[in-house]
Amino acid sequence: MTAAGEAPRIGVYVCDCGFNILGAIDVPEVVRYAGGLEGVVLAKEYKYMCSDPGQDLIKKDIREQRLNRVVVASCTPTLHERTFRRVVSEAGLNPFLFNMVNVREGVAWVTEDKARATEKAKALIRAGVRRVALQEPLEARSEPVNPNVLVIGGGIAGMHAALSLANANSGAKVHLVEREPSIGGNMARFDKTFPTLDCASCILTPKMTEVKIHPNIHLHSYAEVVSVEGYVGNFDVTIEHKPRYVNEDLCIGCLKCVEACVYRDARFPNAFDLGLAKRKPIYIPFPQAVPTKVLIDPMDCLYLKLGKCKKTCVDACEKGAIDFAQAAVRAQVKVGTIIVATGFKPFDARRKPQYGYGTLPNVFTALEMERFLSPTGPTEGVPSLKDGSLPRKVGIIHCVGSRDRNTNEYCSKVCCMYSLKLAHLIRERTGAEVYDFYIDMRTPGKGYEEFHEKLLAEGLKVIRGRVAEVTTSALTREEKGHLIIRVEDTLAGFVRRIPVDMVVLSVGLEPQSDTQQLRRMLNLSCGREGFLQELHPKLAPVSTATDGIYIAGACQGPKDIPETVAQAGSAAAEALALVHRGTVEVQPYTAVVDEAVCSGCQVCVGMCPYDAITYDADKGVVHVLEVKCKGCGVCAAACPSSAIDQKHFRNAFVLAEVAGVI
Amino acid sequence: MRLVKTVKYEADLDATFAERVAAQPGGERIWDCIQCGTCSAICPVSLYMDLTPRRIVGMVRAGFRDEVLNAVSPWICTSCYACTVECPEKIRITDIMYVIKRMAMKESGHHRFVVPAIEEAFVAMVRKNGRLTESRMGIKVAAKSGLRSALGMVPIAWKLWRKGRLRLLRVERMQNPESLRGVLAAVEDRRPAPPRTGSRGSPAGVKA
Amino acid sequence: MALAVEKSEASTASWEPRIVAFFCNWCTYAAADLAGISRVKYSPNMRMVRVMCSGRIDPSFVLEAFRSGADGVLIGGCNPGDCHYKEGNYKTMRRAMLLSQMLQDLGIEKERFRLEWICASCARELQTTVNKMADDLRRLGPLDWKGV
Amino acid sequence: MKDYLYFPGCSLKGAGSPYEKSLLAVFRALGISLTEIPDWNCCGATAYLSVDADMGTVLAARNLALAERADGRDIVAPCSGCFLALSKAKAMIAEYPDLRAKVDDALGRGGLPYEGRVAVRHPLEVLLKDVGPDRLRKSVVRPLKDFRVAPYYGCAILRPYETVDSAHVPTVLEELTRIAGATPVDYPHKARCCGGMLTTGVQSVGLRLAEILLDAAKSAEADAIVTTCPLCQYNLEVYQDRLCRSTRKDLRIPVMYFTQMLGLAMGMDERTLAIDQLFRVPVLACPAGGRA
Amino acid sequence: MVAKPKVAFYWCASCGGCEEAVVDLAEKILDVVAAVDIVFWPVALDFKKSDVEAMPDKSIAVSFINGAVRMSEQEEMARLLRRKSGLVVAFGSCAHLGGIPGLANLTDRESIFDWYYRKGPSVSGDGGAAPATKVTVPEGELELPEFWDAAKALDQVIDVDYYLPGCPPTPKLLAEAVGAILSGKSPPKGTVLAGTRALCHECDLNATKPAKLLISDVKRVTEVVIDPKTCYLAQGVICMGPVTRSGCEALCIQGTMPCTGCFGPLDNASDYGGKALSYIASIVDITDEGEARKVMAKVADPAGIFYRYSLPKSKLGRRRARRK
Repeated sequence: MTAAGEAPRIGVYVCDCGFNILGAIDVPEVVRYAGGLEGVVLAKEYKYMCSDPGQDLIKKDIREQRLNRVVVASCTPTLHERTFRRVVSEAGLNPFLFNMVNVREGVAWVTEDKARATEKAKALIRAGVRRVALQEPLEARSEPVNPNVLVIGGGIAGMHAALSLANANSGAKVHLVEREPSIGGNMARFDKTFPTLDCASCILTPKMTEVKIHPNIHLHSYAEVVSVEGYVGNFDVTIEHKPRYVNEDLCIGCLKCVEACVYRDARFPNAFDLGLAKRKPIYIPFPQAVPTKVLIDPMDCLYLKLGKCKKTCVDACEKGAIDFAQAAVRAQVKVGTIIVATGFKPFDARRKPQYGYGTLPNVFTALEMERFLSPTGPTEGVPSLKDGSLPRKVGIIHCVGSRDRNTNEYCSKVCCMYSLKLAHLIRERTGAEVYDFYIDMRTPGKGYEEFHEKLLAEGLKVIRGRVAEVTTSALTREEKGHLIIRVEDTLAGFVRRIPVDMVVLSVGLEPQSDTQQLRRMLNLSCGREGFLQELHPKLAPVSTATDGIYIAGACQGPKDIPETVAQAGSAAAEALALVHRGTVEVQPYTAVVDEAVCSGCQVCVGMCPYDAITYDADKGVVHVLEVKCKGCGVCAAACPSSAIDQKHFRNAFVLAEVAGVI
Repeated sequence: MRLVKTVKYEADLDATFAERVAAQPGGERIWDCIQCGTCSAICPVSLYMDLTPRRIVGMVRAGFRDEVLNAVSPWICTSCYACTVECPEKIRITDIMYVIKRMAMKESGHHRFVVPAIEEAFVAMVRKNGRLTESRMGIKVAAKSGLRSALGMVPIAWKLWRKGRLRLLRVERMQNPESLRGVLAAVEDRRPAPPRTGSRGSPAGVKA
Repeated sequence: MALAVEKSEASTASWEPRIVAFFCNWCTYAAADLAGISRVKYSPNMRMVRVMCSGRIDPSFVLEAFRSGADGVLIGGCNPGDCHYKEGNYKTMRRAMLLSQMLQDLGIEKERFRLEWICASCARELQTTVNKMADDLRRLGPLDWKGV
Repeated sequence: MKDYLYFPGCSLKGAGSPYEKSLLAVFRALGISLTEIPDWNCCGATAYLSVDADMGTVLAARNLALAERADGRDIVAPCSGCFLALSKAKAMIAEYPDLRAKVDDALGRGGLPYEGRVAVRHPLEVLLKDVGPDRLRKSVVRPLKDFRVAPYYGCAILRPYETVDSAHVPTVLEELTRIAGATPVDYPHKARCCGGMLTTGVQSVGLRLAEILLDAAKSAEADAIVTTCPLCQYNLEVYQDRLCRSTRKDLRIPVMYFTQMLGLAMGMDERTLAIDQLFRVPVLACPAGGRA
Repeated sequence: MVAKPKVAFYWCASCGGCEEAVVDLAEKILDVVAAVDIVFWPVALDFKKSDVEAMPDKSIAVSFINGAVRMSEQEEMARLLRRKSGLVVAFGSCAHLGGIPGLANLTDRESIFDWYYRKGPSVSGDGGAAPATKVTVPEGELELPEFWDAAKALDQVIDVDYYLPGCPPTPKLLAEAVGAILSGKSPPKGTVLAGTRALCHECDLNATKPAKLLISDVKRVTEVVIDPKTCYLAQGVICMGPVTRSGCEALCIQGTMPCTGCFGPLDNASDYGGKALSYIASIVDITDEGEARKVMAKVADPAGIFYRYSLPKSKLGRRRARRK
């Protein structure tokens, strides 16, 4: 007998999933077997259970065969549980009288031997049937969704997502948090973008200003998210604004203060230029910075460091914006959804000492080269050697820190294309002869291969071979005084030593170094490479395991700009969908107390991380506050007298399943 | 000029070769090779090789048994392990070179080379005494590497002897080499005697 | 009852260990999905039971599994610090420590009961864990619990 | 002070004898006792791996097993070749069960169980990790002032295992040099193969590699090359005259062992350190230094 | 005169404490004796097995059987009394759950014999003489009851109507039980004649628990001076109160001894030890693995502590039989 009272009439549906399941499991045999299980009135096989005909099949049977329980054996519940719950409820059955058995990801795709796969499938279905027989009707709770959205990261991904959200005028306010003093991210460092070679800042700067002025966007620059509590629909976010020592509301970015600084000349490495250019203690990161507000680096500023300085900057500022007393301030915002767009970190070339970065002169990373090539960069667009002269031969080494089990196994995807771009620009600006050393030239993408061919036509020297080392030890006269690149020209089948003046290391893309903290704060998971993990590589590429949190751009994996922007758009759409619906369904897997048995020992009270359990001293029993309960079931496991149980995961259900799988 | 047909028909190749190499300790990862050439480029002696290490791995995978087993490259490998350390796929190329050397000794009739002969002399001496006596080894090498270079060694040997670093009369030996021979015999017993085609009667002493 | 029949059915031919696995919905179960998506094959001896959090697992579940014929029990939870419900996995960790000791006192080898932290992207780790456990159990042989 | 088992290997009984003499002298002075493994046998070297890998591994394993039976203390293996052969055998046996089976079977015959308990250590490691820089510094009584040293690592102690130091940016020899009061010079290829493996068989190639190295060390204006491996020492030292003739370059430079360098700094005399057994005796700027 | 209902008491593998409990009824025992007529009580009255066999089936109203079932003789008597009685009450922890003798299930017959008749320090001579079911002596062959491999609770050998928990059951519960049964107002079969909630519910110290019952260390009674005024758990002392059936009115706790669990599990709880283990491990609030391991290790002999009275009735029942 079931909880609902009447004897169970269970329908079992086994999905072929085309050939996915059918190929690995003897489905007809499984169906035959399922048909004979206790309480099962019918068992059927179908090509695609998730298809409309498949769904109708279930509905029809529920109505005509008076099924009161349904089991679907197909893919993983994370994929289609929602679908089938909707199906059964459309047929008038409580959605929680349905149980999904995972025979695709759980069996078909992970088992070599068909016979054993079939046996395993039987066991899982047996368990599923026993479980469903006990399951009881439940009502899913729904909770309101706060329309505001938090976007973490002000690079191209974050900006695009923020703008798409803001332009929807859905009443949603977007909180865009950027930890650097200016938004723009890495793209702001680029001179040109491949394959069209259009100027990065020309397409980026307007976007940056739009973000700044948009009424629906609240920009938190030079700020970091320090904590996120709550769950889909209502997150409580704490943002910490780092002190600029300049009042953002007053500063108009006239830069008089910068000129006035007691330091006559700039002498401190500018982070935006990767330390290649210098700045004063009071500065803006770069001319087009947004917000166009100056800031003071407390480590460099005489007054903030030593407490004594003429403070010429203060006098120079008519607005009186400079405020040495400024301290970090924390702001609380409430949002319903979050978009993570924290981008990537370039691979640290020092980890490949054989390429001499940091030890040999004139060995640079690609990002440094981007700055050299930028008109606003340290060399105003013309890369030069340490001694100021122009390079005559430049070698660009691909796959530095990529496709390498000693560093990162994966392909960083964008390096081939940006290397070609750099090659083009270096030739254009310096007239140097450029060599590209590659393992495989990977240029998939609209107009990419054409770009590759354009470069070949321009006379770029491409050598298929991974460089073993860059050395200064000359074996011939012409090698003396040069950087010698040691490589096998794998197409010619000979080892070659190629002397160059300058080496550019096409470093790969890595997860931001603080991805792990971020992941913990937001309850996300990371792939083995350390990038944030999407819910499903194909069907949910911007969703995460945590409802209401979406990812966009290079924080999910190496990506070029077009892809990043596309992803940012879709993340924004996902968030808007939730905002538009206005409510979220919360699984009713909450804890329940049998007050007749509870002894009020209060063990459970200490278990609950959400303080959802309270002790009622007069009755001497505990109560569960459903709204607070997130349904982990820890209390049920701990309850010494088994007075607490978890809805949909009752002890009896789990034990039935256990007995079933064995 | 005479043209030779360079095509390789499947029949010319040994389909099982790659598997056999991969089955040896250190050979497993040949399948991971991306033919990047790092091994060749870092190799201190690849400049003298007939087949670069990369090509060797590629040819092993493709089943070019004869070409690989007759290549000089494995014999000039100095076991410096640079390739193994640098390989982005963590392929143990040095170990693969050893695998090839062993196969070459057993399977390819003709060593065109002195090194294998030296190796075998070494092994023989250790089998006998359990240790190596450099002076004796030197003499054997000289014998195998031809008169010219043998003569070249004389002044060096003389100087070593004067410096007390070459003791012609003393033979390094374990107290009881039998204990070792027993152990080595055990290894022999454990396997079916392999066909040692050629390697015994191989004409050694040809210079590179 | 029905169970008996099914069991004998399952245990035809050569003996294969039965592993009951309790997986946390957020990490190890996700890892299993990933294994599926990336076609990472592992021993079919392991059968998953999904729970929302490894902290839901009552040690009695494990005892019940052994009593009713499991040769091994595997618990998969989130890495320390990664629990979807803040601290559920720590409770699991402590319960497992005590339970493992108690099981050994009751003559059940520690290889038969394992707690592993397997994150959502650890398909490979899942594979090795499951295969290793299956091998260990084959070595140990059936538990064939007799009771009193 | 920690005591160790000692695996001299064949070279240290031959042309490498200065290495053994200086090593033992220095260790004695530092109060470290080295007990030679009873009736050790050849480590198998590289030759065995080319002829018969199983036997090579068993040869090495026998020494490890003997060490376990002796008392399981760490083995000090000064010869780079032996150091690698022993380390490699240990690693391979651990990695490959069937190799392990072969070893167990073979050694089992001699009633010699192998467990893989003992650690294989290189004296450099022992000096810098176990004894420690501080104690070494204290032991230095005659800093080798103005003595410019080209540290040469060779291959085996860095590759493939990197247990002694990083394969790409090794620093231990430099550290030891500084401790001895001398100045390490920087030059390329300090961890690149010296060709020693080849000078016996393919002399042309072997000598070319030696030449490149000597050239690099000379142009770095080093007074001596300090090495850790008998084969490297031999290869870099004994062919110098011949190379000078063939290349018409001055490639003459003393090639000594790190133990000799340290010994000098510790105030030991050249006989004890067998420096007089080198082809070229390093000229020390400091008093009581060597003769040309 | 009307025949008084017949009552029997029997003693299987136990310490005799339960018999004491009957005596502890003090003057109340007179009422009992007045109300019933004790037809079988080996510890007090001289009856023989044959007398019981002679009785007609079901002629005994209630048999109170205490002790675990360890030997063939005990099973024989239990079956006999079952046949002769209308109701059988498993009297005390041992009959209810296996009790202390049930801890023998942490080992097996072989090991026990081996120690006590061969290896044990008190064994003199060549040892080797282990109990046998048949012994031949000059006078002829003697038969001894067989010692089983495992101890069992009463309901693992015969059908039991009621359980009277406790080590021993309190006189109060006994009196109530007898009263209830004789008055005919008998509860449903299988009822455990004690509380329905855990002990905390009737423990005065429950009020002294902190807001969150979390501890950083577990202590043994011998390690601390227990403050009798605050919940022992809150003091880090392992107390089985939360997991144990109430009914004893927290006697031990009043005697500043933590509850050891003689009343056994609650009706819903599937396994006493599992539950006890779970809640203790849960409230130890340590997240560092190393630290946690240390503290958990202080729970020496978990099986012994958590199954002190209930091993035979636990899910696993006994230590795994050694495979031959």
